[in-house]
Amino acid sequence: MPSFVIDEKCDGCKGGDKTACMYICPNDLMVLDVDRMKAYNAEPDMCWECYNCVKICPTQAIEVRGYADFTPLGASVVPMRGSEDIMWTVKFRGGTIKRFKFPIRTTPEGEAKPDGGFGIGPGKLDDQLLFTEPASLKANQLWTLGD
Amino acid sequence: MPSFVIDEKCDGCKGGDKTACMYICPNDLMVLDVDRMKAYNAEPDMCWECYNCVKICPTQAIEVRGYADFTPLGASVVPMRGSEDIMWTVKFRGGTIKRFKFPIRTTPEGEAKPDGGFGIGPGKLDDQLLFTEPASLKANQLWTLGD
Amino acid sequence: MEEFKTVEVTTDLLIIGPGMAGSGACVEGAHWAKENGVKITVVDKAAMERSGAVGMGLSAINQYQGENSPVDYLSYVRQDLMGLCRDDLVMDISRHVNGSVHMFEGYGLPIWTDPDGNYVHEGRWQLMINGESYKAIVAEAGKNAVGMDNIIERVFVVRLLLDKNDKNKVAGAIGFSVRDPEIYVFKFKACIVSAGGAVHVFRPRSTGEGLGRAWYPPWNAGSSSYLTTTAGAEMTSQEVVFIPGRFKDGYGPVGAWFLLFKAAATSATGYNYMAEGLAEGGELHNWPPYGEVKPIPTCLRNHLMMIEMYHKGDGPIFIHTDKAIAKLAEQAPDEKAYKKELKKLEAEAWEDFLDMTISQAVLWAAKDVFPEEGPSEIMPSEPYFIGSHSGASGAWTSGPEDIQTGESKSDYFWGYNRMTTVKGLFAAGDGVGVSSHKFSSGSFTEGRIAAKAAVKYCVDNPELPEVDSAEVDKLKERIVLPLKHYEDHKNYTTLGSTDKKYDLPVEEVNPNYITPKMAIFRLNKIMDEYVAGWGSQYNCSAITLNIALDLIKLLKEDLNKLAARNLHELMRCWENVHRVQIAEAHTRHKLFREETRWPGYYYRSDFRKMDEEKWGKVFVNSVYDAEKDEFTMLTRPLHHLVEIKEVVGM
Amino acid sequence: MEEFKTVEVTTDLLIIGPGMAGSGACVEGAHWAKENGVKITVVDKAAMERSGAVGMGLSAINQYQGENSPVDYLSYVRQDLMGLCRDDLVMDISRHVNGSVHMFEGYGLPIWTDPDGNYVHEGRWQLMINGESYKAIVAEAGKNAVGMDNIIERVFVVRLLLDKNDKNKVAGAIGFSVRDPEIYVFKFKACIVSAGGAVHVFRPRSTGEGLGRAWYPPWNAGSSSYLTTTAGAEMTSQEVVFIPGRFKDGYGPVGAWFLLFKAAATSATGYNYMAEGLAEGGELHNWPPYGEVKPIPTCLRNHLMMIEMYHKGDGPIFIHTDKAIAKLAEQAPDEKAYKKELKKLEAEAWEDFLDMTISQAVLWAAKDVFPEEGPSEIMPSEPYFIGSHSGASGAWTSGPEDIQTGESKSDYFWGYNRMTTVKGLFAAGDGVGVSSHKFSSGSFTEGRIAAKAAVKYCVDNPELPEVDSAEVDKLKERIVLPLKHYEDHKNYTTLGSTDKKYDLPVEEVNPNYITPKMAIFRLNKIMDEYVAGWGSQYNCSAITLNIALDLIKLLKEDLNKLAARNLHELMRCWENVHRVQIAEAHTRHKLFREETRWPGYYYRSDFRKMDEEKWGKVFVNSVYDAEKDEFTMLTRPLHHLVEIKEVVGM
Ligand SMILES: Cc1cc2c(cc1C)N(S(=O)(=O)O)[C@@H]1C(=O)NC(=O)N=C1N2C[C@H](O)[C@H](O)[C@H](O)COP(=O)(O)OP(=O)(O)OC[C@H]1O[C@@H](n2cnc3c(N)ncnc32)[C@H](O)[C@@H]1O
Ligand SMILES: Cc1cc2c(cc1C)N(S(=O)(=O)O)[C@@H]1C(=O)NC(=O)N=C1N2C[C@H](O)[C@H](O)[C@H](O)COP(=O)(O)OP(=O)(O)OC[C@H]1O[C@@H](n2cnc3c(N)ncnc32)[C@H](O)[C@@H]1O
Ligand SMILES: Nc1ncnc2c1ncn2[C@@H]1O[C@H](COP(=O)(O)O)[C@@H](O)[C@H]1O
Ligand SMILES: Nc1ncnc2c1ncn2[C@@H]1O[C@H](COP(=O)(O)O)[C@@H](O)[C@H]1O
Ligand SMILES: Nc1ncnc2c1ncn2[C@@H]1O[C@H](COP(=O)(O)O)[C@@H](O)[C@H]1O
Ligand code: SF4
Ligand code: SF4
Ligand code: SF4
Ligand code: SF4
Ligand code: NA
Repeated sequence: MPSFVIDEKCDGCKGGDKTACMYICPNDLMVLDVDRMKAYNAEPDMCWECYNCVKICPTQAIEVRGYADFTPLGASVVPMRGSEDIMWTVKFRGGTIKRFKFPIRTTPEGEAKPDGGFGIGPGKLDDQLLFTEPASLKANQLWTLGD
Repeated sequence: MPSFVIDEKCDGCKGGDKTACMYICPNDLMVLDVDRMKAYNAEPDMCWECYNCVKICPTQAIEVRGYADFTPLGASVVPMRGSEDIMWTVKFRGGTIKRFKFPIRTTPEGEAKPDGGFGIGPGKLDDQLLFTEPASLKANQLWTLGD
Repeated sequence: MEEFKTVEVTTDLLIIGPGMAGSGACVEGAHWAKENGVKITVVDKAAMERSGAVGMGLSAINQYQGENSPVDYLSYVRQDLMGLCRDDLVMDISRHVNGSVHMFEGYGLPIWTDPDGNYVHEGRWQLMINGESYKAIVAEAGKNAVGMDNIIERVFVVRLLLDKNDKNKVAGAIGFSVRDPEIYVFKFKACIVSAGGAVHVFRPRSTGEGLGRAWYPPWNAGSSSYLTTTAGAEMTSQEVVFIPGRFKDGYGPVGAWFLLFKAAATSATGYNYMAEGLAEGGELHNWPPYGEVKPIPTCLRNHLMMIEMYHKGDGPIFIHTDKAIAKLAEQAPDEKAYKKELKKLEAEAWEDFLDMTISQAVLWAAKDVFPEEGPSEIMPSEPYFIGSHSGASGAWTSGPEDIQTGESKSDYFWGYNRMTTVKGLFAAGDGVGVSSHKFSSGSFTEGRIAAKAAVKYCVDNPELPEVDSAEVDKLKERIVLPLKHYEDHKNYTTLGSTDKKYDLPVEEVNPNYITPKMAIFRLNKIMDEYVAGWGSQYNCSAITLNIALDLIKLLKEDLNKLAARNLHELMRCWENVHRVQIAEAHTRHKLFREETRWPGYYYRSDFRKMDEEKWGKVFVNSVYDAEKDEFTMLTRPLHHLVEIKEVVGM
Repeated sequence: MEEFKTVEVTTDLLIIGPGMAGSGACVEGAHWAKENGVKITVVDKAAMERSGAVGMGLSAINQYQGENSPVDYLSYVRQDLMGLCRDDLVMDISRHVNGSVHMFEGYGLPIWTDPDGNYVHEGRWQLMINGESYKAIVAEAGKNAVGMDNIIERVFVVRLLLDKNDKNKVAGAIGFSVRDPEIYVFKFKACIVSAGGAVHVFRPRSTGEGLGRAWYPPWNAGSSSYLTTTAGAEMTSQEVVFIPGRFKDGYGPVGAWFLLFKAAATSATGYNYMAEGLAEGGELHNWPPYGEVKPIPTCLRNHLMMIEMYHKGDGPIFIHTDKAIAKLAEQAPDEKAYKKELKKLEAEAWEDFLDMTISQAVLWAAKDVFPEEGPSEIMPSEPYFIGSHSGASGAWTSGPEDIQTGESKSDYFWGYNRMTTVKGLFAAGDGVGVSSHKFSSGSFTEGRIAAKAAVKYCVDNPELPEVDSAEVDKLKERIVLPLKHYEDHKNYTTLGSTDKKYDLPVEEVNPNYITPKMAIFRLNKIMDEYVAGWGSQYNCSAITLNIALDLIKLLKEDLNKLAARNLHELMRCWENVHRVQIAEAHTRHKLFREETRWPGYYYRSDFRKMDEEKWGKVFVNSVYDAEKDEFTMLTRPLHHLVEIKEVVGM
């Protein structure tokens, strides 16, 4: 199912004013219990198992247990996301373990240039060219009706 | 939906060791919050809307609001159960009010005699006659194959 | 986890589940017990006053013979079940049932009478009652018979115990209190299992707060079937569920509307599918001989609805309450009488719901529905297990000695009426299979029959069997496992570790356990999707049933990881264990019977027709070996004790 | 209830929803804005880094033209939508999309390449990517373009505001923070609505904890449609939902399996329904011309599945992953290469899910499924609204000026590309109708197109419109009503009156209000049962649709009684208001179009066939009058800008 927080591992993001899991969850599910400085998933049945909270947690305190209303117990799928790759450990119910590693990006974090490296083209506000075109098209010109 | 308890009206059955609503609910849903001496329905989605808690509550503290996942808001069906009759007040969403009164029993509470007034018949442990038969059948004898 | 104390109860005869059948067992059993020095104890998971299916009340007594003969009743039941019922059991109840109904009247139940003092019939077999207090009144008679000292309430019976020296003999039962940390160990000579049928095995149509609103009450969780099955008793017809057509969403009953008010139902565009189905060349003639005469069997009434809804796409089905009322009122001689009659009919219509399905009245009020002004929708429900109504699942029991032929006797009679194939283990009501259409009054009657026979058994077998104490110790531990499992693991995740003001059933996420609520969802989804629930339009095949069995196997393993946060949830855990058992049995029965006999209850899409040749003369039975967790499937022959010349229906 | 503070934000161009389209709008808009002294502000209900449909990642870019011409792409889209798409919009995206994809690569997105350095195609139009961070990377470019100072996260936009002096011109937007008690009032010249599609309008197949697991993410609640509709913009094709066939329960995508791995799907007993459907005399020939050539339109692929499941009862549908993998690996020259290939294929198979539907990987692991060893089930999902994929719902917008014929121009062009019929109100991605199959890359591209046009609009219309402050005050009050309503009434019942340690979303029973969770269940049930959800096998008719409209009317009244216990639930309340609006529009569109054009998406059981004559050349559009709460239905003509000689499909 949904994500859950391992009590022992969560440090409430050290009391910063916004925790990583609350920051990232696209569905606003993670809540910090400020008395205990522990996070929890406050609405598990609206969890998409997108793993964003899992991937971002600095203490690896979040895991996912497949939706209990149709997923048998006992398996786990755990990511470890670095700056270039992600490594997945898939533990099957029956005990089999598989690992997979995939690249995630080819540029350093934060460095995506809006023009994608194609620079600014000759377009005008009145014409049909987008600002990186035609370079970004890797074509000489933009198609139009009749071409 | 399910039954709910009106805060102002519930007196926790005056602190008796078992409340009327807890006693009667066939699905064991009603719970007493002993700090506040107020009852509540702890598992509304397993409520059958059988109205037993509603009928038994000495302070008329319990009502039912039709299951919100498919019942439009605004109507109510409220019983008042006496020793012989029950009076129902049906309030429609649109405001119409209807009242219905039906008998509930013809004997005083507690006085149902197991033999139903038919006395003990001639049956033996070995035969097919039940203990009030044949009198309770209002027939002379019990049917058997070939009759 | 709190320490559990053990309460030992030694008795002669234990009545498990004092609903309608159990109350009948109390009334009848107490008499013979007293005469024969036998001690009776009663145990109920709830408060007997309002426990069981009749807890809300009922607006009709569905089985009353009146002047009809048991053969007439048999003609009706056999037809309704597409040929498959036990003639001995059906006629046995039929011959006694008038007496029970007359006793109800004596207890104080108001039965409608006409100006001449005759009972008002809903249909040929049904009587109209003011039934708000039906269960309370009948339970009162039962309580007065056995005495409150012998009645234990709020104890959930988990399992039966077998004789240490004879594994085919019952010796006890084990359960727990849902109020205090107490395990109950019952020791006895005989017991009657009358713990009702099962609901929430299949996915209900609602999803939110309304999950508890099924036609059948959420508190009957298949305990009759579980208790007898796991004791090794042979079970019958676990494939024959009941699917009532009901007023949509509220599950309001239709009996009074069809029989008393004579309402017609049509498809959305007005096709009178029942009349047309019966007419020459109509669909019902594809199901001979059962479909060809009135009353249309319950499953075939559903089948006709389903054709309109699923094949023709002409849903929803409307029941024309407005026209029915208008037609009845029209018969009034003048305007004043007409108005009076209209008022009376309106009150009767509302009482029908207020007496037994108040939710439907709430829904009418909430949608500003006035039955005299327009039609309502009806809908087939999800499948239920209720052997006492128009389903047939339950234990395979001995019948009465006198209602047998030479042939039937060796198959249907083994000494004690309503005893299962396990010695000392009796069943009644929803607990007994293939003796359907007993309803509330017949169930009460069957409880009486069983109780008399059980007392005789106690007299014949005076020695108290020995329960296996090692087995008891193992079960004690197993029973509280969900509480322990929760305590052991709850601190692993953040949510379970915090005391909450209210011990609310909020779903927790913990990889170490499954909550009872999630377990029931898991079961419901499997059954709905692969075992012919409404979500698959009641279709299944060998392929889907086998997938279901695979998934049920995984679920059963995971039931060992159920978690309970309190005694209430412990009950929910065990209810679900009970449900899963009947779910598996049901799936295996459906798989075994390679035909479609009850269209409208379920369709085998790989065997779309009734196969009279191969399956028309046999019951599908099963025996479960609890130690090996294995089912053995078998068939038992159908014997006709009388020849039916004409169906006497409605 | 806490006091709410008002935050006023004045800008020139507001981008509402920086998902794929919104990120494209940021990248493109920032350039033209800077050049023209226009200020851009961005608002997101979540954190832009992972917001929207691509938040989990994707494993493919589904629109890349490569060397193909826009006419080729049009041939594919027109066919897939059973004839009905806007040629101008489709070809407009198509001509720009390569550039966007190349920019993604520049941002750092790993696109698979073969040993020669060429992109690895999944199918003709699709590229394989390592897409775990797809959204994060694209969002980063967007953020870098507009600057974090101009991006407001965790503000849910509730509604647009119109110009006080011109009700056909947008002037602002209002929303609230889900973190602090703040109402946001935006004032601007133009906005781009790119707030995604809608899920949980229809009942999902799961019931418990898994409710959030739909193919489409639970956080996209129909805001695009709501915002444009309630501003008075003309909407198109709200009847054309998207129903993806997906791996059962986990909703794992099938694209890579069908196109890259070339897996076959069959019915339970092995019938290859796609091949047979295409073969001479097959079912697909009942849907000419669209069904007759490859690629089989998405709805017709569903339709063929549904025939097997619902009509033949030969479900479930299996996708033969094992055979597909074996066949590919077999091509290896030797044993060693075979093993290596097998390992590679296995990793690719898992990555497909791990990149975008991790739940399906979890489910495989939990059921010990190894795709190389056996088949898996696939299933049609519940209906979604996603104009960017294979559905077509969205706003009716102006197209580009240059891709028009003389005839089309008067109907499809009004000055600013992707501007709706309301001045200053632009849309993109899922927000725009009948320009389907743009997917992630096309949505980004469309965001760029819209942003450039919107900046031009700001330049051409330099005066800031005036919002109606009375209207703003009214809306401020209305927005927080659910919190107030809760506070006003919570003490009436016992549960709401107690402070709980955790402010958990436990369902309360209170007759004065409805929680957002119950509201969504109520909507889901209506839509499923009457508007052709999976529970009614995707069937509806005028009768059922009209019942739905009656029930939606009651629901809309009850939305005034929504209760929120905190800001998070306040968002849930408004999401549901958004969902109900699209639900009603959808129902009205279905009712209006009296034919079955997209079998497999939905069936009008009262009009079972496609009606080319009457409906083959028109879009169904609607305009909503928010003041009167009234819809006006209309049609708009289909213009073909080019003649398609051959469908260039896959
Ligand atoms: C639910 C329902 C049922 C009916 C109807 C409408 C509705 C909405 N209709 S209409 O369809 O036509 O509308 C009927 C009607 O009008 N007339 C009629 O005669 N019968 C109707 N039924 C059928 C009868 O109710 C039914 O035939 C009988 O009740 C069957 O009697 P019985 O077999 O005894 O079951 P029970 O439910 O009454 O009692 C069960 C008992 O077991 C207890 N129990 C269960 N599990 C236990 C456990 N593990 N441990 C301990 N105790 C444990 C229960 O608490 C209860 O005491
Ligand atoms: C869910 C999903 C989608 C896809 C796929 C698999 C899955 C599992 N597949 S496969 O099918 O083939 O498997 C794809 C694939 O592999 N390749 C591909 O190119 N596209 C796929 N899609 C489709 C694309 O994702 C889709 O076309 C685009 O994302 C559409 O872009 P856009 O129209 O911009 O929507 P968005 O969801 O990205 O962004 C919405 C934004 O709006 C915000 N928002 C929403 N409401 C708001 C409100 N009221 N106030 C403020 N903000 C508010 C959101 O936070 C977000 O920022
Ligand atoms: N995802 C959520 N689910 C349930 N409650 C939430 C959620 N997010 C925030 N809350 C609650 O909303 C209230 C205000 O939240 P905040 O202002 O974010 O601290 C607090 O009581 C939180 O517990
Ligand atoms: N249309 C019908 N035809 C014959 N019997 C019916 C019909 N509807 C209900 N009954 C019978 O009426 C009683 C109550 O029905 P129900 O309300 O469906 O449980 C049962 O005995 C049913 O078999
Ligand atoms: N069987 C198929 N035939 C043709 N195209 C398909 C097929 N399955 C998926 N696609 C396409 O592959 C892409 C991803 O599909 P999906 O995973 O279904 O969203 C989309 O462009 C689909 O239209
Ligand atoms: S991100 Fe991890 S450490 Fe931080 S609050 Fe969430 S669970 Fe705790
Ligand atoms: S898995 Fe995704 S949806 Fe679920 S709590 Fe984490 S971030 Fe939110
Ligand atoms: S019966 Fe009534 S007064 Fe007694 S505890 Fe329950 S709600 Fe309160
Ligand atoms: S209405 Fe019935 S089921 Fe619901 S709480 Fe009251 S007694 Fe229990
Ligand atoms: Na990938």
